[in-house]
Amino acid sequence: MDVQLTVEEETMTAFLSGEIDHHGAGEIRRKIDEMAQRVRPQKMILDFGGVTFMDSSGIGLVMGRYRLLQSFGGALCLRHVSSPLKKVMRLAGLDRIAQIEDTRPGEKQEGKRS
Amino acid sequence: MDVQLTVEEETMTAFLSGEIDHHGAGEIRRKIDEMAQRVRPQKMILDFGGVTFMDSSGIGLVMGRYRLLQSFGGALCLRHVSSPLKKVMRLAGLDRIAQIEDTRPGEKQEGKRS
Amino acid sequence: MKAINEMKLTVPSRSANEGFARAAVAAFIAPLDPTIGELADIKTAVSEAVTNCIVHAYRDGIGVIYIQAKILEQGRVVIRVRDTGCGIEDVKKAMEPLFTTCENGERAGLGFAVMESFMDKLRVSSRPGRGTTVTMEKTILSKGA
Amino acid sequence: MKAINEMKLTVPSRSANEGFARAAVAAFIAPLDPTIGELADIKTAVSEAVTNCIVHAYRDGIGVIYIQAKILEQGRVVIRVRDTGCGIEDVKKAMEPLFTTCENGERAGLGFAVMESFMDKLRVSSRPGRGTTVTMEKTILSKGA
Ligand SMILES: Nc1ncnc2c1ncn2[C@@H]1O[C@H](COP(=O)(O)OP(=O)(O)O)[C@@H](O)[C@H]1O
Ligand SMILES: Nc1ncnc2c1ncn2[C@@H]1O[C@H](COP(=O)(O)OP(=O)(O)O)[C@@H](O)[C@H]1O
Repeated sequence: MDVQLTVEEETMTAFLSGEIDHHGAGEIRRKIDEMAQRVRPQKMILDFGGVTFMDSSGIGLVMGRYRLLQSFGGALCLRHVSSPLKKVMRLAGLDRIAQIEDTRPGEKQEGKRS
Repeated sequence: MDVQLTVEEETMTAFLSGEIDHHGAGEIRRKIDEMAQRVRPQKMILDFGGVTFMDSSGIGLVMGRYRLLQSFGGALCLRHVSSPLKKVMRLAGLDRIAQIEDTRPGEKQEGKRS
Repeated sequence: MKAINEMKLTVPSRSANEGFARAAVAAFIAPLDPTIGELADIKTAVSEAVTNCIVHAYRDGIGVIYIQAKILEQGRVVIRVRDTGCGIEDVKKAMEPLFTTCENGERAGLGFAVMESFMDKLRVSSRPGRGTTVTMEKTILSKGA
Repeated sequence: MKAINEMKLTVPSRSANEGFARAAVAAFIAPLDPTIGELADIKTAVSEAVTNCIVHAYRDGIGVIYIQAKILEQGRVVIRVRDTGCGIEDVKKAMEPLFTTCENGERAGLGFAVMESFMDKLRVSSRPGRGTTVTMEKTILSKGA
């Protein structure tokens, strides 16, 4: 797994790729936080477009970034979340703390779970 | 692994796909031989374009078909053989009993081993 | 019930083996031709169970993780992940969603919740100081059905 | 030499496990980032060794195949495939290219030749009636090098 970071005005985007598990999550966290603490973005987008697998370590990753952003008043947005990833995220109620923006190209937009 | 068979005039073509190993080779052999014994083609093309793996069971497959074709005077031709497959075939000297026609699209044509 | 196929896999509790374990289980059940969703469910559940061995059971060192998978009739898959690590004092409590003994705030306490909701059955047995065994079951629905 | 990582895998000698065994070994060595050629070499060698257990060692029934893989320093991969089947009377002769005891003409007698030429090292030890152990080694060259 890997992460590419960009910052544009007040928005920081982390393009995640590969398999997100406990093995790789620590490194990703460090990279994101190091940058986020420097730029203190108003908005952080976690882009899951290149992510092929995610377990609950990914939930820890999202929750931790959510808390960090809250600490300086930023908002978290999750983008390009495939169906299997969405299933993991919903279990944790991540759809309640962060905006899940859209689906991967070619995938049907699903309604929110009632 | 799977095989699709076509016959056009004197030529029979077997489009092989998937992984060729001992597990799947028996079924492929039966399918090819059943057809070959009926049509007795002048030429048989084994097309490896869809083959992602092959071990020495594939050599047995080629040698057996070579002997069958010999028995009624036909020629054997191997097509779309990727580099890793060619490595296995060369070990067995298959390039001496059958014509290896061309490589997969996008792959460099290799010279014959001297 | 007689297994159609089975495998036993042992690996040391290094985090690199999280990915290996789920890839191996995925390769093992491939002949059942699972859907992408079924495959993701099983890989995720295996990843949770194996990660727990690494993060919790053997938190102070490297131990051995025993993984067993069986394919039974009608697409039933049974997966067992066993460790001989620290064990769990109160299994019922450990299985509650959001419960975690991890203090750095990066574990969500949802490992068991994922296993429970992504698999058809989950059974956890543990003895403090002796280790933990997680047994999970899921039926891969035949695509023809 | 201390292993950086290792795995032990046991499967029954069903032919469906030829594909599983090589996929598992491939997943295990994936962190070494092998080239397509290196990966194909190792998968092919594993496939030969496992097929021999199925076709020869346990020709009259189903037995257990023991596969062990280790990653050592500097990309060295050691793979051992062991059976407790019929064993080989004359290992030297068995290893000669084109030698086969298979009578239906569909085995090429090249299993050992493939293992020998696709891997850096091959060692075969066998006791008639007790079983056979094949140990193979190959170094995955670092792409940076
Ligand atoms: N194999 C295990 N060995 C010891 N303790 C475990 C094991 N698996 C789980 N636990 C305990 O159960 C708790 C809950 O586990 P889980 O639901 O997977 O959440 P998490 O891994 O995020 O903490 C863990 O925090 C740990 O205390
Ligand atoms: N694991 C084994 N147990 C018993 N006999 C074996 C084993 N592996 C190989 N052999 C013997 O060695 C011979 C040569 O093996 P090999 O080179 O792999 O060719 P093939 O499998 O095509 O016969 C086999 O025909 C068999 O007699």
